[in-house]
Amino acid sequence: MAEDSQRNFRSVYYEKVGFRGVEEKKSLEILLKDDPLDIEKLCTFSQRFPLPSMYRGLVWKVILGILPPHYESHAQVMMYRKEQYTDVLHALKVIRFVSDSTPQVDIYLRMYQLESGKLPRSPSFPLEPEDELFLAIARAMEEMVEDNVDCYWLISCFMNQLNTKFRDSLPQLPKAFEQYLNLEDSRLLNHMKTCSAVTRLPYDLWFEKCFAGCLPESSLQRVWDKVISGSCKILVFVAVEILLTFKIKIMALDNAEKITKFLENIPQDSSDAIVSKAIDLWHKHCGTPVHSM
Amino acid sequence: YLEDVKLQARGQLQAVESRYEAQKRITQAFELEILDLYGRLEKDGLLKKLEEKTEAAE
Amino acid sequence: YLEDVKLQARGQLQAVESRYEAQKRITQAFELEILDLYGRLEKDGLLKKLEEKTEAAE
Repeated sequence: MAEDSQRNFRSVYYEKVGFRGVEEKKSLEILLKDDPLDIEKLCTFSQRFPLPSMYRGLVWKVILGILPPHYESHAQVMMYRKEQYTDVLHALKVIRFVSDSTPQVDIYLRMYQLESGKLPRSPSFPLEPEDELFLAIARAMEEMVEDNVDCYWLISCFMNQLNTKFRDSLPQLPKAFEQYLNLEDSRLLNHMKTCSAVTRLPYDLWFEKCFAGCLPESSLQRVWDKVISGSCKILVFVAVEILLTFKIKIMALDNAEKITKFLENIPQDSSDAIVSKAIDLWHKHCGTPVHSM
Repeated sequence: YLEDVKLQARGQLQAVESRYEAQKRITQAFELEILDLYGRLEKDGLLKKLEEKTEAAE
Repeated sequence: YLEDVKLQARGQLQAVESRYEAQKRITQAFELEILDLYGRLEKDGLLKKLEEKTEAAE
């Protein structure tokens, strides 16, 4: 009993001085001791708490199905993944789609195109909008993940998740954005309506690229924790928080073009706070996922 | 426990299948490339013959 | 029964593995073909350039 209150006291203490992460890291470590891993619990954890960066790679790979739940199979499966990567990369070199001087993100794009049967007839053909989307996400992921094989698999599975699981919900997000902004700050929404800016906001950057190229990677990965573990709705609240954060600036802009341009290049220094507030706002409106640990 | 073994097997199988599917895509891409290269070779050959003809005619 | 399931899983895994190996051999054969075709195209291109040069020199 005494030990218990001691523990609780320490938790509160950590929380106050910003060490809440210690407790969270411990509970994630308990989850990671499960063998086979419980993917559902890992998803719930990532919905609720920030992932400690040392475990982020593992958790993402397990949730996205790059690694199976059984630890015993990890080495074997990773070997298959690596072989597949090598096979596809080599093939692209044979047909001269990539060379030693091709930038890494372009290599990832060609690999993804080949694997999905969408490789164009010639590397000189202009890129499609969906390719630009891929490149934005690949560039961001490249900043987060060091190993090329891991990085390719994460990009490719993340893209597949956007194209399948979230295919129907992503187009609904602009409407939800308008709805929540109205709840949080109707004056700001009205100002943007007056400027006819609401339909011209950078929705593709926010909801298709999932803020890749908009937020710095250190903040972005905390948003992607939520997206990867199953919620694309978090994107709406990041967008709302961006507007609330730069409200004064936006209220001073009087036309849609200026507002859009500003939002496409927001200052990076407040992004960590924006993401934290967005996650709180998301929990406030959508509830905290049930913690089934 | 039986379900566990099945689940583990499925995890491995999924990775091997994906590697196989990629290899199939590679074969398809190579096939297209071969057709394309033959096309270019034939065009080159045809052009050469045409040039020879026009030269002879001159 | 458990052994049975394990055996079955191994059998499935091996089946996909061997399909992969077969596909890979096809890919390798195609790769040689592609290298050969590129070689021929480049030789043609080179010959053409050489001819142009000698013509210009004449």
